[in-house]
Amino acid sequence: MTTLTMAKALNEGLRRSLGDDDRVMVMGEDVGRLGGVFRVTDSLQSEFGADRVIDTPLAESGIIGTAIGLAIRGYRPVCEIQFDGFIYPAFDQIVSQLAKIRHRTDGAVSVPLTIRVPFGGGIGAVEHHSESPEAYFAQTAGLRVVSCSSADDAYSMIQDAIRSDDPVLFFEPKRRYWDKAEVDLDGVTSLGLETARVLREGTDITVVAYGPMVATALAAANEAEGTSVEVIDLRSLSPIDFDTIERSVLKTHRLVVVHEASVFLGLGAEIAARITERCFFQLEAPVLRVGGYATPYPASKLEQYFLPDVDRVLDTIERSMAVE
Amino acid sequence: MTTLTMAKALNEGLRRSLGDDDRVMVMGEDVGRLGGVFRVTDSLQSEFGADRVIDTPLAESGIIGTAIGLAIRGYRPVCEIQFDGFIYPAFDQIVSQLAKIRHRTDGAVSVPLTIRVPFGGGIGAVEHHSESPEAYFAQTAGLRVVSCSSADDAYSMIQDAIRSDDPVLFFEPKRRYWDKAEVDLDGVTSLGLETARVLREGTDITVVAYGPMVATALAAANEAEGTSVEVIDLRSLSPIDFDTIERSVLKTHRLVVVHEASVFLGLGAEIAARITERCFFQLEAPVLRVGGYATPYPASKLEQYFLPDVDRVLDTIERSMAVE
Amino acid sequence: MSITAPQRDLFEQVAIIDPESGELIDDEIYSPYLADIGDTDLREIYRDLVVVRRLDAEATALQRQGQLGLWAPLAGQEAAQIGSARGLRPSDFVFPSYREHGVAYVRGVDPAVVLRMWRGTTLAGWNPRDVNMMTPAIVIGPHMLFAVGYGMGILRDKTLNSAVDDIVIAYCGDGGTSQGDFSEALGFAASFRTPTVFFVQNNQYAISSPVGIQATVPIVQRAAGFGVHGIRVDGNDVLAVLAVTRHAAERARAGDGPTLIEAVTYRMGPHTTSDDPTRYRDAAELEFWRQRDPIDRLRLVLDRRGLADQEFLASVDETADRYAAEVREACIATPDPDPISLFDNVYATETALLAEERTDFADLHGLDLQGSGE
Amino acid sequence: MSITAPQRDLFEQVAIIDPESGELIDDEIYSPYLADIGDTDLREIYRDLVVVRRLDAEATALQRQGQLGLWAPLAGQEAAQIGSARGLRPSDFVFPSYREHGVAYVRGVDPAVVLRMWRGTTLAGWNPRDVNMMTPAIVIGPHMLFAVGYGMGILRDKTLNSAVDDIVIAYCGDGGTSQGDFSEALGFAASFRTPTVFFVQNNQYAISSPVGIQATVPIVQRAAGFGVHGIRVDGNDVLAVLAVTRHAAERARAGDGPTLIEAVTYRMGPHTTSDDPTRYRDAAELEFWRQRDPIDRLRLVLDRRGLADQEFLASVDETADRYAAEVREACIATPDPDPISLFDNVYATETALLAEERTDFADLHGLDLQGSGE
Ligand SMILES: Cc1ncc(C[n+]2csc(CCOP(=O)(O)OP(=O)(O)O)c2C)c(N)n1
Ligand SMILES: Cc1ncc(C[n+]2csc(CCOP(=O)(O)OP(=O)(O)O)c2C)c(N)n1
Ligand SMILES: [Mg+2]
Ligand SMILES: [Mg+2]
Repeated sequence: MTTLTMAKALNEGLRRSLGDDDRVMVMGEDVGRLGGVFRVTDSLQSEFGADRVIDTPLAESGIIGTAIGLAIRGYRPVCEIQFDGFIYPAFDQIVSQLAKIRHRTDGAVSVPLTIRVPFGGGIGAVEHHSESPEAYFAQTAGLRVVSCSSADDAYSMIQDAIRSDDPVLFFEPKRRYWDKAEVDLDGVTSLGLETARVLREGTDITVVAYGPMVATALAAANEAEGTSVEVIDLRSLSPIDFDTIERSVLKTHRLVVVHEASVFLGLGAEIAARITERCFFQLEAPVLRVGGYATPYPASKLEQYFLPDVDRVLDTIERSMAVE
Repeated sequence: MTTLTMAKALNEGLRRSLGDDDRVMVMGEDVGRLGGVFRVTDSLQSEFGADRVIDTPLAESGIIGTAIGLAIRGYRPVCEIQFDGFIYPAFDQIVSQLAKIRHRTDGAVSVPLTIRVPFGGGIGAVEHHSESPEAYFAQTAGLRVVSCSSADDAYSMIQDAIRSDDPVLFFEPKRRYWDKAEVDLDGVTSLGLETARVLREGTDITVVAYGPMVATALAAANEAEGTSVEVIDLRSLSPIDFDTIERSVLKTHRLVVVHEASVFLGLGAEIAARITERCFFQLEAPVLRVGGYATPYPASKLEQYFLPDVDRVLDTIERSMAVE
Repeated sequence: MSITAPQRDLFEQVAIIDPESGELIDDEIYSPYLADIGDTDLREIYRDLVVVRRLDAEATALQRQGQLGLWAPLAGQEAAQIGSARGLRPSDFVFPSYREHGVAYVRGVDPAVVLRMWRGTTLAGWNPRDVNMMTPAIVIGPHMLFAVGYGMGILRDKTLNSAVDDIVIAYCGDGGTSQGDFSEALGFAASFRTPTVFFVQNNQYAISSPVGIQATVPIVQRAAGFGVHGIRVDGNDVLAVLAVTRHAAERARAGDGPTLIEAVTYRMGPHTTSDDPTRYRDAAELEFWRQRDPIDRLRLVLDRRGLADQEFLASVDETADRYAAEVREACIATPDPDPISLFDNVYATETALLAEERTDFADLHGLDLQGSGE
Repeated sequence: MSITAPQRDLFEQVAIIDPESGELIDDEIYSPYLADIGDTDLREIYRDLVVVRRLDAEATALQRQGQLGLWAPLAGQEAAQIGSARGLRPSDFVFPSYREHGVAYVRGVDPAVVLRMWRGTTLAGWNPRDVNMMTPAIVIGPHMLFAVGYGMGILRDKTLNSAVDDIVIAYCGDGGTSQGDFSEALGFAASFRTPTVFFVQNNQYAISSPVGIQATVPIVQRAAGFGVHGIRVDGNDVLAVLAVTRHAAERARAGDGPTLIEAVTYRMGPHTTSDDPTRYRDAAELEFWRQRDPIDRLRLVLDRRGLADQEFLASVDETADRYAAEVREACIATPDPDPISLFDNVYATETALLAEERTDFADLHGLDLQGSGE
């Protein structure tokens, strides 16, 4: 076991994938010599060469479009989108092409492409550097969407994503890049990409979170006095592991979903709708959601007010517990 | 009153808007001489001139981007995206720019731009011509998203959209383009853009639909034997008029939401989540959703299986009524 | 090795067949690429042109009779398609747009299979791996970039095995050149020097929009702006198209990078069977282009060489008729897809959500799930 | 009226100041655009260059001290920005990228207001209507198209009032030219012949990527590909930049359509204060460009003409220091925004959903809603 930051764990995961399978390629803006603006691809170019770790022109549609072509030729590209807010120029490539090519060709053409996206707020950035666009992709059939919440999980998840024969949107919680954990670099077991993980057992209420909000949910659970909170790390945003959530809710009878993305039409909506359908007579309170407001992501001096924090999670837990 | 198809009603609405306000401009691929592939802009170019009804190059980002520039200069452009599946190249312009410019500039710059999108399936088309991308836009703060369901409403809604100082995504149910209704071309009263409309009163269950599914919901309501179905035309997909739905549910205690878009993370999810939160103790059954499956839109010989129809709506009404 | 031709005046189109005499023009650069084209080849090319036009007409008829939902006729563009497709090797890869029925024919796609997408029994049609040709691209733009990425893959393959010399070609129309993706493709191709040929059929229209809306200078000029080699060719001269494609392919194989070919041609029919071209173009224009018919052009060559005897022409007609009849029969006999196939191939491994929906669907429709699925 | 200059060799950069002697080169086409530039103007231009460099350094210092979240230094690009901005009229409209602090300065934006976005107290900064300059574009690409649409609006205004002769300019970097939107903008501008100037500051890098990744031929060559007029200029020669911008603006005003200007310059500092340029470029390169410093270049002219006396230089320093001090003070004093302003200006009329969230928010934070909001 080694203590690593999440950024470094991802770097090691990429290194391992590049080493294990020479069809793997890394591409994006500034991923080579610079090692990426967050250094997640640090030194990969010098190790694996400029024809496997490629600095691309500044064009996101071009990055994803050429990566699809590489995949059709038999490669397994891993693309970096520099920041969440810069994925939209590639939206057509992702939702109309990447997501649909397997289905369109009746399974004849796979596009095993991983798109890494540092996402979310809390780092005091200028506009377009703090967004949570995951729901756009989670609602798109044909894509897998995942988010890691800790260094150890990040290390295996990125390798699983690259091994997947499906396209994977891999959302990295940028404000947790520098959080450390023990990582087993030789670890071979992994939870896979589709399974949610119960991180903390509890009996009174379930809190589901993913990515950057997992740490927040755990902190809130620890502070919730007199309430036993079960915390689930969703991990996979599409598909969603409803079975794990349902099992928990059948025990706790209450559910809160937390994400940075706006509540309106965020993942919490789907979780609330489906869990309510499954557990209608077992729920003692409506599923409550904590998330961003229905506004654009604000200027950084306001982000503390926009983002869910321990207080808002606690407040929502209380509101749920208060329903009789 | 005149009997018009929805396509013609929209054409008359555009004509009226162009006539009323010379800042209004119409632009898009083939909207001029051809009058649009659905003839919604028929003869507008010959009436208002090629500098107000503009055939653009084949580039959706270019269309929306230049329209934003026109709006900043003081115009009120109405853009046509030829088919639902071709809006994605403009996604960045729409979600990162159009939606956010007012907020970004603290209200100093308005972008009163209407984007018309013929959407939805049921016309036997090839791929990318039958999609329902409304949830991508409804979840984006700063945009208004509406859909008309009949010729008469279409006529006033398109004018309201063009008059709005906010950007409006205007989804036209293309398979209803040829459905006729009585339209009052001199009508001045309108319901506005934010209000849902109760189209049919009922006491046992509420069915919410919008765009192409309104006719389906009404047909199902008429066929539902022994069940009194209230049908609401949502009209505005963002914001959603939850008050009207809540009022209805407090009466019927049951709710079904119908849309062509995939159920997973579709508008039904948000409606289910929020109405359940508001009416938790009044609902006698979980909110049920009828919609497309979690697959890409299929080949046309399969679309009848993908699209909700009267039978599926009836089946869902029955399932809801069966919950005790 | 470097194969370059001086950039010609951009308004000048490469031509091989003299449209008056049917003689072959001696072009210093491009004629050598036709050195191996003998009488038999000329006849086979002619046969291809006639057959694909006949198949195209048959497809239009099938659409009119309700057997297809839609059809995008290629009439007028036969030379551009047959000429370019014949300039490739089977191991090269093709990214078509939606109108490249002629290219598909040369690649060996069964014409009846081409119709399936237009009939609506499948989203695509054929297995791209079988013919090294992707299924049609309906959204205009993205696939131009696929061809660059595919070319990057070829280059990487070449670093592992120097014998690899595949190339890749992508097709789009004059309208398609306005999309940002088209320009990004030129830029990426230049930066990575990929073995990519961009083949633009400038058929003068994007639905109703004349090419002047897309470009105020010849489209081929776009190439030089990105440092890509550009060639403008008479798209109705099948031999010229064949020669320039071979030239571009040879450059690509040699490591000299991408080429943009603008083939100047004309769409004789409607944009699709849903279109009414009389709303935006007139009879005189149509007549102008009818005089430049690509089949007549090659026929001049055959006539001049005495290759177009009755026997040959009858055999061509016979082939065309036979194919058309076969296609008609196969099209009408195409079975509707199995409803439950809706759920197939969305993911490599089916998700729980899809499995649940598949089961619900089977219940609703009273289907037996045994034996279905992936 | 038609104002055209013959297209020059594309590798040749328009230059006015002889970098050895400080003499002004007599350029047949461009010198006339400087006919009105007298000694006072030269001194004022020099003052601008020094002031914006000083302000830039102050902003970097403020960032290092935690007063700004981030800063994108313009050092090295002063001539490109001051020269181009001075080539415009107040009624012309500007679409900047995120590094155009020098342009903002010339437009009359209070430098302390420029810092607010970087401090994070606002998403943008100033009211674009006050200065006819949009706030910074963070996403690279889209705003190039705004400038074309804005130009379409000018053309339509002109049909209503022939006296209208505004033009519009859009700025981006060398990296920005790779985006599809950049190319679409050139295409739309050519098709609609809009009065748009595209001003590309080729500062050799997009973060760590040297310009060779974006373009294998001079960026200015992109213009001709789309039928747009192109000019390459020494971006460190403020007089040359001023002249070519005036020329492009005059063409646009006269109805001769769009121009792409490539100003060849160099980013002397990091991409932003978060960047570490030592990872991707070396001291020799930096030294090469230091020899081409844009301020030194103009100083040669002043020296030669005896305009750079001690008194003048002291007054310039005094202006720069005073501005810097003012900016520092104003920056540190910038109040944090009112938390509830989060909900302002999302829509022209607030929606029920936002009103509800606003109320919940006020409850949660114990705020009084009276007097807040729209
Ligand atoms: C992104 C996108 N926008 C719009 C369309 C609708 N559309 C289909 S074909 C066409 C015209 C294409 O013209 P061109 O590229 O010249 O090809 P051609 O049809 O002439 O072969 C348009 C606008 C589309 N398929 N994709
Ligand atoms: C669409 C988009 N992708 C990525 C980025 C991240 N980014 C910010 S600046 C930059 C480099 C820009 O280089 P260039 O256009 O040359 O301008 P310069 O910074 O050199 O002035 C990148 C990649 C962005 N802002 N927008
Ligand atoms: Mg065309
Ligand atoms: Mg740069």
